[in-house]
Amino acid sequence: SADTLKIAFIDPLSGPFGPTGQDGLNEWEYAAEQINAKGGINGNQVEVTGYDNKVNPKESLVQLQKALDNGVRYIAQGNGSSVASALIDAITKHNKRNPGEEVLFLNYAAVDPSFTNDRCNFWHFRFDADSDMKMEAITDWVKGQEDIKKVYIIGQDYSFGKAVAAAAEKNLTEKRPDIEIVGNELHPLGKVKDFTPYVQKIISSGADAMITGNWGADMVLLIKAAIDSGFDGKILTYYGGSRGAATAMGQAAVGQVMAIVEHNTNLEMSDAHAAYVDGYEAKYSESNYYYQRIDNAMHMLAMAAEKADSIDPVDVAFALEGMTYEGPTGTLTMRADNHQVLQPMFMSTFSDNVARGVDNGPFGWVADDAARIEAEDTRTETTCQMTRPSK
Amino acid sequence: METIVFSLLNGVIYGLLLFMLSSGLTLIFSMMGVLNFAHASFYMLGAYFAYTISEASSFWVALIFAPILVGLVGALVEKYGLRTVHVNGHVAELLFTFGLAYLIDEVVKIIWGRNAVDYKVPELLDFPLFELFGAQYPAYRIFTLFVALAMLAGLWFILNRTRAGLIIQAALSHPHMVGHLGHNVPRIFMTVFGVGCALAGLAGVIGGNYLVTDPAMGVQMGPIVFVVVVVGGLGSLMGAFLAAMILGLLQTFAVAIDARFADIFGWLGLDATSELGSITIASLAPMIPFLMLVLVLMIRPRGLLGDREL
Amino acid sequence: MSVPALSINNLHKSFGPAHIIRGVTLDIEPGERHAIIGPNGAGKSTLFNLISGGYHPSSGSIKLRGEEIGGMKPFKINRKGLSRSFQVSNIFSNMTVRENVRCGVLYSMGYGYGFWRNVGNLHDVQRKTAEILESVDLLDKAQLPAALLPYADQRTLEIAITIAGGADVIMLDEPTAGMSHSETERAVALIKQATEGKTLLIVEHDMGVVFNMADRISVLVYGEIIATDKPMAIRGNEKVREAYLGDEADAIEGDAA
Amino acid sequence: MTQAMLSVKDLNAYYGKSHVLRGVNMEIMPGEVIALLGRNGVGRSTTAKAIMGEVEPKGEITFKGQPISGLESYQIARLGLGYVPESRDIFPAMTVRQNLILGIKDMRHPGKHTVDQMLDMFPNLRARADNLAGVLSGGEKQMLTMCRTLMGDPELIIIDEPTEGLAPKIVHQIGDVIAEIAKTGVSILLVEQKLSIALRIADRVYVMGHGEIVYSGTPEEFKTRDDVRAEWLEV
Amino acid sequence: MSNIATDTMISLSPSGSQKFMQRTVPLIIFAVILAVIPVFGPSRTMYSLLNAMGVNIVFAMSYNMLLGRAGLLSFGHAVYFGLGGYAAVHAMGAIEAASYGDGGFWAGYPVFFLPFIGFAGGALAGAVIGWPSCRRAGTPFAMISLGVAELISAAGFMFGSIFGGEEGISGDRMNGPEMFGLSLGPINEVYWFIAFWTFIGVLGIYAFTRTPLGKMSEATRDNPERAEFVGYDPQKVRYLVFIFAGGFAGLAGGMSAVNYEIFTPEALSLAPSGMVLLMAYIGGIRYFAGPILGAILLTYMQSMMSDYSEAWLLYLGLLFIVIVMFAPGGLAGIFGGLFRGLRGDNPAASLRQWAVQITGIVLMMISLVTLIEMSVNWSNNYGEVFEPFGMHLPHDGVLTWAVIFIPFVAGVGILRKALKNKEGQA
Ligand SMILES: Nc1ncnc2c1ncn2[C@@H]1O[C@H](COP(=O)(O)OP(=O)(O)OP(=O)(O)O)[C@@H](O)[C@H]1O
Ligand SMILES: Nc1ncnc2c1ncn2[C@@H]1O[C@H](COP(=O)(O)OP(=O)(O)OP(=O)(O)O)[C@@H](O)[C@H]1O
Ligand SMILES: [Mg+2]
Ligand SMILES: [Mg+2]
Repeated sequence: SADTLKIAFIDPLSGPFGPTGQDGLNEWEYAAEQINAKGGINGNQVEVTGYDNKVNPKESLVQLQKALDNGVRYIAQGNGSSVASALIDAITKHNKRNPGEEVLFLNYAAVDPSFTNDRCNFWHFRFDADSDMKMEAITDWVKGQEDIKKVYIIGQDYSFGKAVAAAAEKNLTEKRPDIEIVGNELHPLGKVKDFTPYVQKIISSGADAMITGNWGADMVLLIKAAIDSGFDGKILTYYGGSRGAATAMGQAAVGQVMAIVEHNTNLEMSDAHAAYVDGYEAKYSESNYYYQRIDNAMHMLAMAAEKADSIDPVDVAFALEGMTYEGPTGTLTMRADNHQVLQPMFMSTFSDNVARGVDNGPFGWVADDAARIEAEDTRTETTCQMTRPSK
Repeated sequence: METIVFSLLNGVIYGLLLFMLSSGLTLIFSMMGVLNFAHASFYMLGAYFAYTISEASSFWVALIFAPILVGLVGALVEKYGLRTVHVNGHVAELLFTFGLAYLIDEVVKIIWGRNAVDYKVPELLDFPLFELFGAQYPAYRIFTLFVALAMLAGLWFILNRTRAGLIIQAALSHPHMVGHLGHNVPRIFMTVFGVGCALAGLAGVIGGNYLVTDPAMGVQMGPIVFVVVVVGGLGSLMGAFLAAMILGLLQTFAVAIDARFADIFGWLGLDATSELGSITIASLAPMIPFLMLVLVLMIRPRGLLGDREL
Repeated sequence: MSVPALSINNLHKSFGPAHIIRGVTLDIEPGERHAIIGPNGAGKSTLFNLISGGYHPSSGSIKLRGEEIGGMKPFKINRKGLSRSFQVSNIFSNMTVRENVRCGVLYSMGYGYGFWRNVGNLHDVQRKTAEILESVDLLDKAQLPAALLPYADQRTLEIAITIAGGADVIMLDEPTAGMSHSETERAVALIKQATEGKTLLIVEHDMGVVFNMADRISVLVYGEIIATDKPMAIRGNEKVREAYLGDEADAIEGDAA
Repeated sequence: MTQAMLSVKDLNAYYGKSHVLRGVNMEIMPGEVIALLGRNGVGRSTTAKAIMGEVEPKGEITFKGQPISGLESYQIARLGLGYVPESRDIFPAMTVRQNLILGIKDMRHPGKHTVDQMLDMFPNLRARADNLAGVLSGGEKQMLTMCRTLMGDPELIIIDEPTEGLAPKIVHQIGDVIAEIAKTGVSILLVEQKLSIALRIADRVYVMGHGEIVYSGTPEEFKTRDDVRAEWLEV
Repeated sequence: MSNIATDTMISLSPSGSQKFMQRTVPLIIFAVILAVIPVFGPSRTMYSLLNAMGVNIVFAMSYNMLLGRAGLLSFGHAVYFGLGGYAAVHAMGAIEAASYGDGGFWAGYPVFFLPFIGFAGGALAGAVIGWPSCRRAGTPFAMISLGVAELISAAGFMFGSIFGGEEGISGDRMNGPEMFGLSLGPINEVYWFIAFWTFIGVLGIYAFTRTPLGKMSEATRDNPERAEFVGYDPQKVRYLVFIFAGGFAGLAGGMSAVNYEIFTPEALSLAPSGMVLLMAYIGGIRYFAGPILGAILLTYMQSMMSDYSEAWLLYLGLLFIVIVMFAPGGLAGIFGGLFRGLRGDNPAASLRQWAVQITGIVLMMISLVTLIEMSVNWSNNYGEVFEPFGMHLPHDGVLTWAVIFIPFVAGVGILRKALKNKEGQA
């Protein structure tokens, strides 16, 4: 009998992070709409509902209860590892305390590596690369760049910033021992107004590339200050492609700023996929197609449900383990050992010569073949020791 | 040597930027005693107005009209809002502006959208003015410097060459009496608040393209402007200026210091690998203003050059 | 000889260059009612502030029952049994009359900063409050918010708070200022009764009150005491007439008599 | 007949529900000094406040022939009406000099008095000219308030209880000063309790009782009216 | 003499029955409400909202010990909430470790009593930070609190070993000895825990207002100078009150730690400090029950209103401004006025007046909500249109602007007239 597969999207929908969350919700809804048009998941219609958590862990738990009351069995979330962590804990406890009402957590953007390592959990699946894997990808790309000799690492002073710095240091010394790390700097989160002094330090250090995990204003202000002061090396970012950044960075950043992503809209695309992307951008004119992982997640969910012939989260979770999916950018694998997806990554470059722009402006992101990092190359060792429920 | 020159130059420029941001608040706070929490929101309005105007005509038109528009908004806010709560005292006024900040932020999102807008530095000023030890100095940054100095001069005139300050201060203790002496108190209040907001708007015109114009810019700048005004001292323009410079310099110099706590307090047995020991001075630089704020209020509550306590 | 209740010795106070109190020496005996008069700006209120801890003396000593109190914080001095009223009413205007008086009572009864007792159960405090209110004739207004009291009653409340702590040295700064004749008379009677057996130091411009109430009078002019004596003698003192009472002296004294 | 400087007709005023002024009528001619006498609480201060617009007046008040009820207080002041309130209201956080400067209505057209003249008039104030007014003694504050009002060049000054809290000798001095001011052609409405000065300097007296004027006449006449004194004044 | 005094003492303080009616009965009613709620079988959502409300009630009331009672405006009260909460969550970890490990003190400590630890943590933080902050009241105090909040919340992200980094510290409440037969697993059991502590918190804060220190904190708020001349050191009064306020905030933090089983550094930051200020003020800082109302309303708005409108922050800002401007007594003041009107000499008239005013307000709200929702939909560019009650209201529709303007004009007119009538009566 046909049922509804309900996905609760728990992310910020108001406040400073509202726009980012709204983009995510749009893409989930669009993905659901597209799959429903094709008959849904295993014959069931998919329904995505947004729950505004204001990126607050406690508020997320209240929203989780709301979702549970509404009969939701799938949770999607991505903004903020603090929220993801709280949700993972809460969902684990819920599943333990309420057998038969298990809930599955589809993580589409929270990148703390611990979720798929020592804190790994059967109920959590991640469709984004974690921050260590992204660094793996960035440094793979750096490995091929002979002219990069000195690298400066700068980041926000909190767990993520520190993790990025540590991974960068470790990977660079392994892959390019000749590269000198000329600076490793942390600054408080969201407190710096003018990055010029930092940039002076970077320029004085003679760095020819800079790696940063910064996001939001910390990233944009850093990049603007760097370019204004004439820094001409590459700026390798995690979140350069995020909403609004292109407008804020402007022409000067072209060719200099790079971002590690699983997709950009100027990659070569199949007709079907191009239609999918165009359809999205036509429908949500204020928003850009960004999260390929959401489309991936929806498809993998559908495949798993069909394989298990059930939409019960426990069955779906077992089916997802080790599954492969031929996605628009190549083959994706959901690792069984830690529930982390492996997918091709791209070191995209900011460009003003693009077919599909972002932020309704002339800029966009491009990646050539050399910028492609194969899925297998992003694999990292895991310390995960998964405990699985009995089937 | 290189570091010192850099830090001096950057410190001065950052200090001037801070001064520019807080000058309007200095005016409002020292004259009316209102700690305007929405100050940074008016700064944001200035940037957005400037963006819209410069889209339609040019940056130079925006430079004149955006602050005026912000000033008008400020005057309206005073007339229809602040005035009503004035009788309930400073806390009520402060809370009013606290709520106003929420309001302006949300309205800006509705009108201009939730992304950053493309508010650019005018082409005339978009070139590196000079180069120093390999780093460029954009002309716009130097332009900023001059605008800040002009604001200082203008404010000095308002504060010292007009009696408005005296009249308002008097009205804070005995509003009726000031009326009986023949002064139109409500109009002066409205004007001062308007001018203060206009100054915030001007800072927005300049800061919006130097930094970024997006709906979060107000929240971002929020607390730092209070620090400048309070550390500088109530009623003292020079104090605010001095405080802005000191904060600017301290912060930039601190960024240049890579020493870790362990290097400094090693003799206390602090280990460089420990959490506390591995913190660098540089990483604390942005927190210096708040440390200053707390220390100054504890040790010298009237601020650096203030003529009276808060 | 008994220790003076209050003993001031060569007291000086300057504000920057302004030398306001220029060597005041004065002994007040226990149980004495002592008035201080003098021209406006002579430093009477300043002297009060010095004694009660509002200001730090520049030099000199102030002894309360032989113990030095110059420069102590007001609350410390208050706890030693010296209490003052203000020239401008200074009450807790958001509280009721009863609560105002209770604030004056609490510390003296040993409840200090207590946070483990319910004030409602402090029967001794309630009794004392009621006594004070009764003695100043404000019992029937006990539940009114202090801010709504008529002016004269506010002045009375000011006095009530001052005496509530049971201090035995009471200082009143122009307690009858702004009162009408009949109100003044009532206030004088009340002060006399409420400070029975206590040491009283009072500043007044109403010569009627001063001459009626004081055992001794000191005349303060430009920060110096030019005379301290019995009322009759002060009245006849030429210097005092010249510096303070002026030509109108006779008329005013006549009024008061 | 010359036009009255200030004319008050059937003035009523309320505090909430209590009816304080019940039809006050008075007139002040140019150059006249009028004393308004009465017991405590009969509404003399309220009359002053009603004229100055601090209490909402019901009735007709004209100043130099122009109706002023309902105007803002600063407009009334600019017409040339000065007010020294009972509460003095000096500005405590400013120096004596700044207080005086605030008395000037328009810096571009300062009046005939200068700060220096004022300080000459009261040597006590000169000594404190650059001190904060908040620390002045009670008497000094009183002097300052009067000078501040004079700085605005008023044509009529309403002075409410100027001798309150003053040393007997100064009381006399203040009387002289008021007389002095009157000689420069300024009209004065003096609200006073102390008969001695009032009768010394006034051209006419009004006696007020229960919110209305119950007697008016010259000081000489008044001195003979023991019945009025007995009924309406406490003395 | 003593005779008279004893007689009058009775006449002065309220009689026993008055005390009972005014003080005990409201508390009993409060307790009964707390106890009866589960009878209605609340959903999970309802339970988690109720739990959040309980935490916020205690938090807002502790805040009001400062703002309302002692006149101290703080922008950093969440610091004490957070530090108390962290103390509790660390203790929760210790309980877990001890019950799987070698026992010891923590093995015997029930999770149910963790709010005590929170109280101790908050009070300790208050004692340390309050010492420099409380030397001054007014604006300096407010600014110091702002500075301290910035510093501590930055430290919260920097010191991972204490604050657990961005992801905070989580715990499991189902360890250690059970109390009152509550395993604290399911949310309805947690409800009893929260209800218990909410009641204790409210009772404790109420009791505090009745102590000599509580009374003197009000006296110091109104007139610090005079307080000094009746034997009190205003700094010490403020300092002690500050410690208690910190303690009760910590208690709320402890409740929150058990309720959510996680504590993150954002709990120390400016945002929750601002939120608690809004709660207390909107509820009414001059009324004991004010913050309770504020906490209930704002918790509800925060978690539920976002389901209906993404502009809920705008509504919150508007509500706050309206309260600051027109009803400084807050919700409690409004309800109090309504109640007094009904008990006054002319309940019918005041009822009528209220009806008129409410009509005016509702009309203005219709107009404002339409304007805001229409604008939000239009500005999103997703082609969505505000469609209340089947009406189609695009930004360029005539009907839209009619729905905005007509009620607005009518509302303003009605309110003006109501205001005039009120003045006329006075
Ligand atoms: N803090 C201060 N700084 C400077 N001068 C001060 C200060 N306090 C008081 N004075 C000056 O000291 C003198 C004495 O003032 P004080 O108030 O003691 O007078 P007083 O004798 O009480 O007069 P009055 O009878 O008018 O109340 C005044 O001239 C006053 O201006
Ligand atoms: N703000 C007020 N609210 C309510 N009643 C007031 C107010 N001010 C004065 N009153 C009352 O109005 C009446 C007249 O007051 P007013 O001040 O005019 O008296 P007065 O004749 O000047 O006496 P005084 O000698 O006390 O100055 C008095 O009964 C007084 O109690
Ligand atoms: Mg005095
Ligand atoms: Mg009067």
